[in-house]
Amino acid sequence: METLKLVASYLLILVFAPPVMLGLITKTKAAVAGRKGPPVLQPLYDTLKLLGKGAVYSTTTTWMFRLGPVAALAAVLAASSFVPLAGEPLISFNGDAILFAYLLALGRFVTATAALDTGSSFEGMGASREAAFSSLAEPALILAFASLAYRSGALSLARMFSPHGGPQAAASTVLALGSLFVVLLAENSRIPVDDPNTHLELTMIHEVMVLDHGGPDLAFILHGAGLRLALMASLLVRLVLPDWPAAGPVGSLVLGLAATAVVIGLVESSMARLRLIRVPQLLVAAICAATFGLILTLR
Amino acid sequence: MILLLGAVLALGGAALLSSLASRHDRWARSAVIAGLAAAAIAGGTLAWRTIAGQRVSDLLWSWPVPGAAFHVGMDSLSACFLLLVLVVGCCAGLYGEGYLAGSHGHIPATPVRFFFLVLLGAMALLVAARNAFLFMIAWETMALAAFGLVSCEHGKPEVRKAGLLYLICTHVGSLFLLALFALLGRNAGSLEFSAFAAAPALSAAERVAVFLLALVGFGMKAGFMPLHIWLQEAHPAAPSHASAAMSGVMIEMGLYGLLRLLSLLGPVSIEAAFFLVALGLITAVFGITFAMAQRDFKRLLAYSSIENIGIILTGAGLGCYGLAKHHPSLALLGFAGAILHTLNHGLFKSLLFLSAGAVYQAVGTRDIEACGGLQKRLPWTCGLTAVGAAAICGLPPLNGFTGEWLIYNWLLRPDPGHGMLFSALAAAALALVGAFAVAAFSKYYGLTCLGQPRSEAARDAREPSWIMLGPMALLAALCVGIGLFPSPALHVAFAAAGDVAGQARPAVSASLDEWSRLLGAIGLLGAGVCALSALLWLFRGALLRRRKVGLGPTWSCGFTAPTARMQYTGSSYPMPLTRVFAAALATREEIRPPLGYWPVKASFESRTPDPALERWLPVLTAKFEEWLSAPRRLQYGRLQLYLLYVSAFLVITLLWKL
Amino acid sequence: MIYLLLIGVPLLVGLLALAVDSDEWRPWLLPLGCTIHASIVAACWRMLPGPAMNGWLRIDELGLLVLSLASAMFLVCSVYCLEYLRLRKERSNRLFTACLSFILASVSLVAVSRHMGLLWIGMEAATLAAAPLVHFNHNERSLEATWKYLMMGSLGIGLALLGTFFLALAAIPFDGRGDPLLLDSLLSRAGTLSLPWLKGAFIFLLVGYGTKMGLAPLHSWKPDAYGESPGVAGAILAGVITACPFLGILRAFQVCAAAGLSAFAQSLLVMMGLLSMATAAAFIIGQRDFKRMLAYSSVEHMGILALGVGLGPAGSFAALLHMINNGLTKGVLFLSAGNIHRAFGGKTMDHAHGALRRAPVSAALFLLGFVAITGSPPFAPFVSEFSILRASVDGHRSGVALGFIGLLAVIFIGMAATVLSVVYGLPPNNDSKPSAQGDSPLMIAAPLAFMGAIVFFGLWLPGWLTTALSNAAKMLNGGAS
Amino acid sequence: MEPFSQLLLAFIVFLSLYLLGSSSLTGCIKIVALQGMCLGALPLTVRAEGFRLRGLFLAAGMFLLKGFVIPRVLLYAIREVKIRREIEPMIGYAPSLLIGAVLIGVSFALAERLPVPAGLRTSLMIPVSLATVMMGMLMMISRIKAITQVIGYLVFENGIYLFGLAIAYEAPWLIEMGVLLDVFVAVFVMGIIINHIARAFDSISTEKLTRLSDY
Repeated sequence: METLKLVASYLLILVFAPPVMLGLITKTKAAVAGRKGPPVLQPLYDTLKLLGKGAVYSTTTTWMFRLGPVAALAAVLAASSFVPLAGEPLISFNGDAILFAYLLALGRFVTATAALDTGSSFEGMGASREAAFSSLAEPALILAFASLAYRSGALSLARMFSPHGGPQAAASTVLALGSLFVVLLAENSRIPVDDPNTHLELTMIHEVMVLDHGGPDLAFILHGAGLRLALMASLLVRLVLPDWPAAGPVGSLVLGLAATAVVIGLVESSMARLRLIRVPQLLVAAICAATFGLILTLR
Repeated sequence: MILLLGAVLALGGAALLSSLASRHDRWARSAVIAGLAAAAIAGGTLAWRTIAGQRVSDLLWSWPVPGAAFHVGMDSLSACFLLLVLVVGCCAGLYGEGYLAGSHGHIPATPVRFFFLVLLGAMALLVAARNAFLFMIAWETMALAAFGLVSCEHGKPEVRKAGLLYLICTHVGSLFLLALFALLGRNAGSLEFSAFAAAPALSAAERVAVFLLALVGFGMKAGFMPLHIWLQEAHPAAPSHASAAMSGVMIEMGLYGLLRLLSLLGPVSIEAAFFLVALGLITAVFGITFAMAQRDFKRLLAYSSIENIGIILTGAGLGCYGLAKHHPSLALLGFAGAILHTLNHGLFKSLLFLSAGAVYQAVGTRDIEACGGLQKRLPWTCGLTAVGAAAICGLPPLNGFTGEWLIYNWLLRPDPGHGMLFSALAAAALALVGAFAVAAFSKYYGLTCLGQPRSEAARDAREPSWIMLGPMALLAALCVGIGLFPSPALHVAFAAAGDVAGQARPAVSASLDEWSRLLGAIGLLGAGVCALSALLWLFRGALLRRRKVGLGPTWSCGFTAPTARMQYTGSSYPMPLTRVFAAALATREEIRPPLGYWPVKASFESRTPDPALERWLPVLTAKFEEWLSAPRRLQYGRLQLYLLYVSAFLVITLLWKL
Repeated sequence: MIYLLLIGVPLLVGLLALAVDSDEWRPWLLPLGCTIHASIVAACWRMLPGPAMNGWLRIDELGLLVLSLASAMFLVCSVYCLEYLRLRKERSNRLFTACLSFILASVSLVAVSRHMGLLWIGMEAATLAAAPLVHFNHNERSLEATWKYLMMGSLGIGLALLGTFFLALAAIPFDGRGDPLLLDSLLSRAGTLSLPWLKGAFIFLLVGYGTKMGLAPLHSWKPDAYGESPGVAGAILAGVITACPFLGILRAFQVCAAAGLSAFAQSLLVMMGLLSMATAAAFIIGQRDFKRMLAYSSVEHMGILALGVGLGPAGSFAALLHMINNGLTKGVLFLSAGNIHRAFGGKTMDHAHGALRRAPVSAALFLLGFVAITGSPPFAPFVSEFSILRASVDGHRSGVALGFIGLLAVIFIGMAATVLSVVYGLPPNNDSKPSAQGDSPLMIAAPLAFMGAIVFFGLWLPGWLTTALSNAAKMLNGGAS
Repeated sequence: MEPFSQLLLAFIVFLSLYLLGSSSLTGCIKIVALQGMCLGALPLTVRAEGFRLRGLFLAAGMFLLKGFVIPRVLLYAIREVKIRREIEPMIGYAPSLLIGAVLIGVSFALAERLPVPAGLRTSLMIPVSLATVMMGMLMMISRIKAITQVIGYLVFENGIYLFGLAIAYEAPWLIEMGVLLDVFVAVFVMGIIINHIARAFDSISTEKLTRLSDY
């Protein structure tokens, strides 16, 4: 029964958290700008609509193009099983954090190659940038993981991302949190690294890779991207917010996710996208912050 | 041990037979295949038995050469590398037959067959050698055979240059090894490995000397930065199946040497272990950064070999740290990670070289910019390339992940103690390497196989024969297989690591069980990802069944006439990263920008030369040559001067010594 | 009797060669004489003959090694000569053939003599007899080479004579038993020898015979003489004629060691050995002429021999082995280099490249010979060079070991650049047809035979050879003779 | 006899010095001949025991060979190639003389370190022979003409011979004959070569013989 409940809440979060979070971000931005904005569930409607549509494939493309969205989504779904979405994860073992990072990398790899499969310079550009920026985000992620792993004494996400250490560990937590937040923004193509709302800008990263995908493929991609955001956000949430007894583990997570979405929306409303050549600097700063946090942890 | 002799003799005999039958291609081919099969069966049986825990007694024949004895033995470490030699060697050898046939006489078949088999035989003997003299003979035979392979197309100047460079490097490395064994021999009073192990402890200075000599001697072969200079030149020069054997197995022999030495001499100091880890990471970051910037895809693969060697060295260094700290489980984990990655690298790198060879033969160039769109023409080759590329990036459902995961686990183990910051930074460096590998190999695979053909040759490319595809498919299957069911490979790696760390079987199997369980779970998850993908694929198929599925040109937000020339290129793809590392890469660019209102011609060309070879080495050698050429004027041609030398030498010696 | 045969047979053959009038049949005398000589040497291996001529002639293991090397190399080279001289019809081979025989005779004399004066006479005879070989091509370059060879050789031989006199003076006052220059008497009363004179004698003999042997800085005639003489003469010069003065130095060393001067002699030998290697390294780097390169390689290996002897008993064993290995390998190299030279009509990298296509077998042999001489297993020089390295490491001479390794590496780089450029690539004018001038059967059979020998010795040192070598090494370092 | 032998030795050194400063080819040959004759006379004087029949033979043979035969060969050679004067040597005459003087000093210094062998009447023998050897070498080094180098070699050989006399009693005649024979053959062969050089290069100057070099 417990297991059933776990799986059910998992499934619910997997299906609803991504679109809701994206919707909340848009809503926050609209609110800050003084507009009404689309409904919070709009991304879900989009996804459902896309699933029902047909598709157009370029004659240049091969099976790789078709494999991309599918495998990317599968990888993120698999990665989600280590994240304690429902109070505890589906699977947890020492070293699953690494697997988590590499599953996300798998998603990137297939998306990038699928983009290259179109033979368009536009999509090639996106793939190139994605590969570059995520390369710099990766060390920051691992460093943050390291500091959490040392602190918690385990290399599994479930145990790393739980509040502990007390006030004296606050500084290192904040630093890890900060660097992870930058990684989150970079990996999920949010402002200030990328602007998900613009299309046809020469500065885009993620959006431009998926230009040629349509129909169910695009739905998979959008959901996968949203899920990635949700997973990383939920890790952050687990790190700072203790379980709120009144809401239960799932409830507190959902609340936390909503809060994160609002924060992201606020960030996006308050700053402009960086120039592309500044992005590596931001990521290197995240690496430095993570290192510093690590030093504090080890002290 | 007779089985090992049988394998070596089968390979050697096949080498001889194939060159004797050089006039009759079919006979030569049968000789090669028969030799490979016999060696695989004999050696495989032996390796399997050894790993399974059976004791195989050594073979010791006296040998009437000073210091020498024909002493071969087999332990798990040897067996593990023997297995690698045989698997990769047989696949590459089989593929080679197709490759030679497909080269239409551009590659001289007889020497390639001969040297290839000799290379395999020498490596099989090398891993079993238990006497320094025998070891050196096998080592040098291996090196020379590889030299023969590298320079078989010696009509081309760049091949000659690569051959010369390789020969020099390998010989210098061998000289260091000779000094190493001489030093060990002095201490032990014999050149037997067992005597090295039983010898009294070395003095501190001797230990440093041994460490440095071994590092340079074996590192030259393995390609530790900056001793790698020959690697990226020699691999493109050799025929592809030879590159596969060289990159997949031969350079690993350098690591075998280091591991064997560790197993004999025991732990190194903590500082040395740190140094090894640091060197490994530097090598890895260096290798992959340069791999990313290459245009020649075989050079790219060669640089990626440097990267992987770096990862393996990192693992070995971590093992050393464990040994030095008397922490057996850590030692075991580090070495097992290194060895597992060695095995994996052997498989996916040879797969990639073989598929690169097929592409090269189909397109006729190694330039990434001239490929593209091959997946439609060479579906099998490119599909297998995709597997290899994903595996080499260390992506989960494939084998590349397993070894790296062990190393990550070592580095991020929650074990407070000093050096943790170093460990974490090492893990971050490893992550950087992994991410760069994704960039490099999405470039390699994406730009050669996907998109539109960039040249006529790429448009007309043909799939190679089954004899080439078969071995590639086998290697790919092994990559996937190890990724999904890592336990057997992990078993091999732990058994070998136990030999290196000097631990008994029970202790090893306790560790093994723990990691095997975890990696088994990862394998299952990998299978889960595959199953999930398949489900989603079916789901999409079901969704689209009732809908209109159109075909058309690439849309790309409305590009009306996309041409092949507009695609992203091998230079532009990694540019966001190469720009970040511009100072280190020193890519040479030649830009002719479009000028005027009606620009006619514009061009952009970039080349990333190896810094050690083309920037640092010349500085050293120029000084050295200047210094060396000074005495050359002494041979001025005048007899009187010569007589003066004799007289002056005589008088000086008399005044000095009498 | 056996000594008479050893010296007399080649002498007789030489005289016969002078007498025979047919250029076509004369060369056949060589293999004939050499075969007889070789069989006599083989008989010596079976049982060492006793002393003769009041102990002036006696062959010991040391001499036997030199003699066997000479005999074997002559036997193989004489076969090569058959074909070679047939190709050089434009020139009378009378002097060439006769002088080859005379060299064998004088080398045999050197090897069997127990008297330092007699040894010196043999050496002088060998020097003179080799001059026509160097001059065989009869052009300006060979003339210059011969002139330099003769002047340097004469100077060296003169100094060696002076050294011999010093040796005799070291033995004064003499009690009248036998002859003061008789090795056995020198050794038996080594304790009473006058040390300053003995030191002087060693220096003079080292410089004198060292000039003949080609140790730096006394080597300067070598590149010219080896470069300009025919390949087969180069093989004889580098393989055999260098072994004789080496034997002379070894005899002097033997006396020094017996008299307790081994440290003095060893220091000189080590110094000269390393100096020779360093010189060779400087000249091999960037050498464009492959025959001159071989000459410098010979300088290097003479240095290795000296170094080995300077490193004590283990080193001496290795040095003696290396003497044989070097001789045989130089046989491969010079003979195949001669073939390549002929196939291209030039001996620099500018003329000769792509030899693997023009003269495949010779080029392959040249390449293998290069690999062998630079000390790669499984060839014989590896065994000896490794043993010398071990001797230096065992003796805690880390400086020497480092120098040895470093110089070997530099020399390898230099040689590799030249050899690979000659062997590989495309022939001039893209004319890839194999040339008949290069690979003719007998002319590749000879270097092949040498190759076989060095592979054999690289993998298998027969017991009799090891015994002889270790006896000789023991003898050198003060053991009983 | 001792003062007489001392005198002869001093004269021999003087002749060597004279050679170093001489520029006339025929003059040089004559001086070498004279030096050879002095050497021939020397065996009759050095030994305390007086001379024996063997010494007489040796002296006569030496006298003939070094005093007459070899100079004849050389004279014949220069007549064939029509050369009279030495061209400017590598080292000038005055510096050669100075170096010669230094070399004499060096030889005496070296001889100091060597004990005088028993049975030798005069201690001058060793330094003088060393000095002659060195001056012969100096001449070979400093001169350019092939023929003068041969003359230098003869001086060198004379020095060695002088040395040989010191042990003439102990070493049997075989050695001495060997020495003579070798000098003879060496000069003979060199004469042939000189002829070849003259034919090939139109001059016997070794200036042209510098093509084989590595620089």
